[in-house]
Amino acid sequence: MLGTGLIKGLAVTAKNLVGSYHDPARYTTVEYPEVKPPLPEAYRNFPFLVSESADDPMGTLRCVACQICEKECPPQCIYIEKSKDKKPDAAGKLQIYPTVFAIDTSVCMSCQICVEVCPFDSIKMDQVYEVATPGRYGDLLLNREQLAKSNAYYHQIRPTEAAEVDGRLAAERKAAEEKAKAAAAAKAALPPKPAAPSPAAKLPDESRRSPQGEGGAAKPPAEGAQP
Amino acid sequence: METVEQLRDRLLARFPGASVTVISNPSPSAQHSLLLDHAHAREIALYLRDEPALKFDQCSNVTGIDWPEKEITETTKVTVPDPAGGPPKVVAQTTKRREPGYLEVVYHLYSLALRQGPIILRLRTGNRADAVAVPSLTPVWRSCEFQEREVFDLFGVTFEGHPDLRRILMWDGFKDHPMRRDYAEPDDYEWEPTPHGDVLAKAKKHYPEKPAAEPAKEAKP
Amino acid sequence: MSLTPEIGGAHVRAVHDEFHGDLLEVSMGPHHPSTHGVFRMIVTLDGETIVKLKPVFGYLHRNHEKLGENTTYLASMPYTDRLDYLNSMSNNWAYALAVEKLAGLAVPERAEYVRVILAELTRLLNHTCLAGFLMQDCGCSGTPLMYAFREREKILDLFESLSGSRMMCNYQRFGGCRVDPPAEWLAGAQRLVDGYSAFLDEFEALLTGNEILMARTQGVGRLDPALAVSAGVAGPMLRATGVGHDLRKVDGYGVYPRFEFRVPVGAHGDTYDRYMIRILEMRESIRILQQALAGLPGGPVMDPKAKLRGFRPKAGEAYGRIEGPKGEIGFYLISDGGPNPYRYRVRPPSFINLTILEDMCLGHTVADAVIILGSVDIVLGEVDR
Amino acid sequence: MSDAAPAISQEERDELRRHGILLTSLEELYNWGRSHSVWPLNFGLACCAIEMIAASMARYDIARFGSEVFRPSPRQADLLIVSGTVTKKMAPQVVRLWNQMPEPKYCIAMGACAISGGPFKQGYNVLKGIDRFIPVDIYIPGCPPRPEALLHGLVQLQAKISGQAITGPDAPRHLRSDIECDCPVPEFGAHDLEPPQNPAVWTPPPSLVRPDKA
Repeated sequence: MLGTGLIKGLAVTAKNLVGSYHDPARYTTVEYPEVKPPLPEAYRNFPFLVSESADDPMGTLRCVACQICEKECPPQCIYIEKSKDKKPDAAGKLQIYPTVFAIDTSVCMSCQICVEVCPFDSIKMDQVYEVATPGRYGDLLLNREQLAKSNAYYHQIRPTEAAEVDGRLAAERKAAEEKAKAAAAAKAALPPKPAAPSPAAKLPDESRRSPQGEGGAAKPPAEGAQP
Repeated sequence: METVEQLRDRLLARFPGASVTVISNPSPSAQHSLLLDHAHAREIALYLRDEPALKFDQCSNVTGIDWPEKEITETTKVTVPDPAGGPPKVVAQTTKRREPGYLEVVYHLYSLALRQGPIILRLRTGNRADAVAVPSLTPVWRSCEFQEREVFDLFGVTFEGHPDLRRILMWDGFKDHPMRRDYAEPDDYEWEPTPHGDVLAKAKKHYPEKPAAEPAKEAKP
Repeated sequence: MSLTPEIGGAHVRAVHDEFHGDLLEVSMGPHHPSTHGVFRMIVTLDGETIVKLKPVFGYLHRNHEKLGENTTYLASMPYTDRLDYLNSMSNNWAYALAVEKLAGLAVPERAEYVRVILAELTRLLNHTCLAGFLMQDCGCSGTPLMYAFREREKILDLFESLSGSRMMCNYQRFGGCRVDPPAEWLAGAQRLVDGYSAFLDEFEALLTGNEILMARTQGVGRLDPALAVSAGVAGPMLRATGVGHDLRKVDGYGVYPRFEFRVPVGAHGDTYDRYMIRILEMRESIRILQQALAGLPGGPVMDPKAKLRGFRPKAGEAYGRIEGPKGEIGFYLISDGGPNPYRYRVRPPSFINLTILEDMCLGHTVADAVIILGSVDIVLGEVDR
Repeated sequence: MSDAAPAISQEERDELRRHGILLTSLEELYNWGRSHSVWPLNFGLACCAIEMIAASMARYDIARFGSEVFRPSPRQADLLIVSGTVTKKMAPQVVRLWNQMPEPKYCIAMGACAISGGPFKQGYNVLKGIDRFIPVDIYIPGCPPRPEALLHGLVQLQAKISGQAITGPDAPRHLRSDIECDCPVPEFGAHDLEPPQNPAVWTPPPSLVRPDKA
């Protein structure tokens, strides 16, 4: 019968209208400025720099200004300048740090590639989105101070991922410490027979396969060869 | 499906006097292509479309490629006999030759009827300046219509026999062919707080003088 | 006579023709509520009947291919999200597939399943939104689009919790996927898939049998199958003409051959068929999703040999294509051994599907042209790139 | 009116409101009316337009801010949301739409592309920010901004409108005769738009060169 389809359709709209008063599946409005919807942990919008402590964010940046993210950033919106001197990082090792680290958020497309390529877990994606501003040039370029956020903040927005990163960093640090200890022990063991470096002294270093380890393995023979 | 070599032999047998060359593709995809000459391109295309054993009824993708003039330096080892009568010497000779540039149009053909493909056809222009015409395949496959216009717009290849060859993406008064490798963009410099590479070179051009006082925001770090 | 007047915007002028009396040339777009973005048509009218229609492109030509040639392979991945911005997951897959062909990378089985799940969710998303927009074009202001966007938000929530972004997922990588979907996510996807049939039933009750919709769309914009094939038309538009061509069956890429599904084909090739094909495809997508979610194997989602940085495939070329929600989306890449592709070409389905827009619109009225354009399902980011 | 000290303080006014007496000034009433009925133009450019549509749908419901009336005609619209990449081919049309909108009118640049060209800014056909040709009131960065971010930008715009004095040197454009409201429409040139920017609107960026890179 002509009109059946129309009536069926109107029944659907009526069901939705009535349903919107009692069925949460049919009333989906989020009262945004008052109620902020919970963001999923994976949500990403603009990068930030992780610093170990909130008290001294500039001194404890994880970033070592390797400039990998600057090179890989698809729209080229990161700008880094390396320091000339070195500062100790959280683990006490001397590292270069960025004197300028700027991200132009008017260009950034939050693609997360900087985070993926960072070998030091020092740049992560933020979750702020209330960033509308009337200023064009000043407000949208974020500098080092504005980008630095503490690890505690990182734990707050992404608990699972941050815990994983912390675990990994701790393991790396521990390995580095052990290696340093082993290297020191190897050095201490070296002097008795300087002419012929023993294979036993080289082995632990080679098995670790890190750049520092290889360097450490290369040194003793050179020193031993000189006298 | 026939291999590209078989197809080439079939085409050469069917069209004596045509030039059909296999361009091999070393990548793991192994999608080799056939380079056609201009004189027989449309006949061959029609044959590919209508021959019952081939039936390439859809031209899926048409695109242009710019190959600018290249200078190739080759080093060859030549054995030179020693005039003094000693053992012949091996001398490295460096030759430089210029490989002329050309524009290339690539067609990807599929057969919906026989579910086979792709066959890749290539057409090359004589050079990049004045001999930039290739025969249009729009009369054979309708899908080439807009795509050939795009190639004309962005690469500057003219298609002979195209029913409506106009610019498609850029405006009509536009003079350049922006997808060519040597295209120089207009200088519409915009504030570049994060300059790198080419952008940095451009930024330098726009701020030739020693910078004035740094903005407060940047002076901080 | 140049068909593109120098100035844009609303533009009307009379063209005298001795056979038809006064023909009227109307410029629709680039700002027009029905053109799905910044598309423009120059329509020549005899009375209210279309006698000529020339599409004008390029208002969203943002140089995707040029940018792709100036950046690394990886850096193009987030740009593919912005091609067809409703279907970023499918675009990612097509691009990843082309690069994998070029470099000869293998993809772990789990990643293939995850890709299928995401591509089919994208298809649901696209077709639902398309149906909403098509009804908007028919003059059904708001309601179907509201319902479509309600469901879209559910799918976007899934995408967001997996990839971190609602629309621009940037999720696929060469040799796998970026994140392994956790069990909760899969449970959420299962809930959505289980509930989607009910939504489709309701949506169809609202629309499919509606007499006004049938009167507006049946017999409008007929497309001949032979012309469709010759014009490179692909996807639901081609299948609506009765040609059963689906790359998921023909190419059998990914793990699609393992799933049981049918390819719906139309009989008339008109606008109503194009709408119905999409509804039927969604039902098939739900079947595929059920099978893929049930059969999802364990294991890694990323090929351990794949490198993120310093990716330089050997010289050569490859054309990879998948069945996107709008048709065959393909990427043609030429490598010269460097870190950037030498040539980076996108085969945009909605651009090529527009080739026969004029043929479909001739003889119809302007109001029909709006619906026909709506049923082609274009996204300007992909048309103009 | 605007620079004179108010005759009645905010606390007193709140106290009166609690007793059911609503005191207001003409300026407040005028701005309240303007800021809560900002009708946007139904104008989408690219990806951000989809998020703009999403903001007008049930979940985000832009109607709660009085802006649900998306007008297809610029003659009826107050707000131009530039939602997406403005290409050089499109820029004259956007400027023309802006000129066709009656005052008072506002412009939101939504998303990275509209602000600066965004990820596509190195493209030959991409305009590096719509503020080269028309004045922009609010910038919303993001690619694309979430619908909530658009709503946040709209709230910012409402705050901006509410804060405007209707007389004096800070009066909005439509109440003054000394500011030209129309922007010249650029022409298509042989290589670029002519002119490439509107000097009356475009504020030149701060001179910025890194000392060691210049």
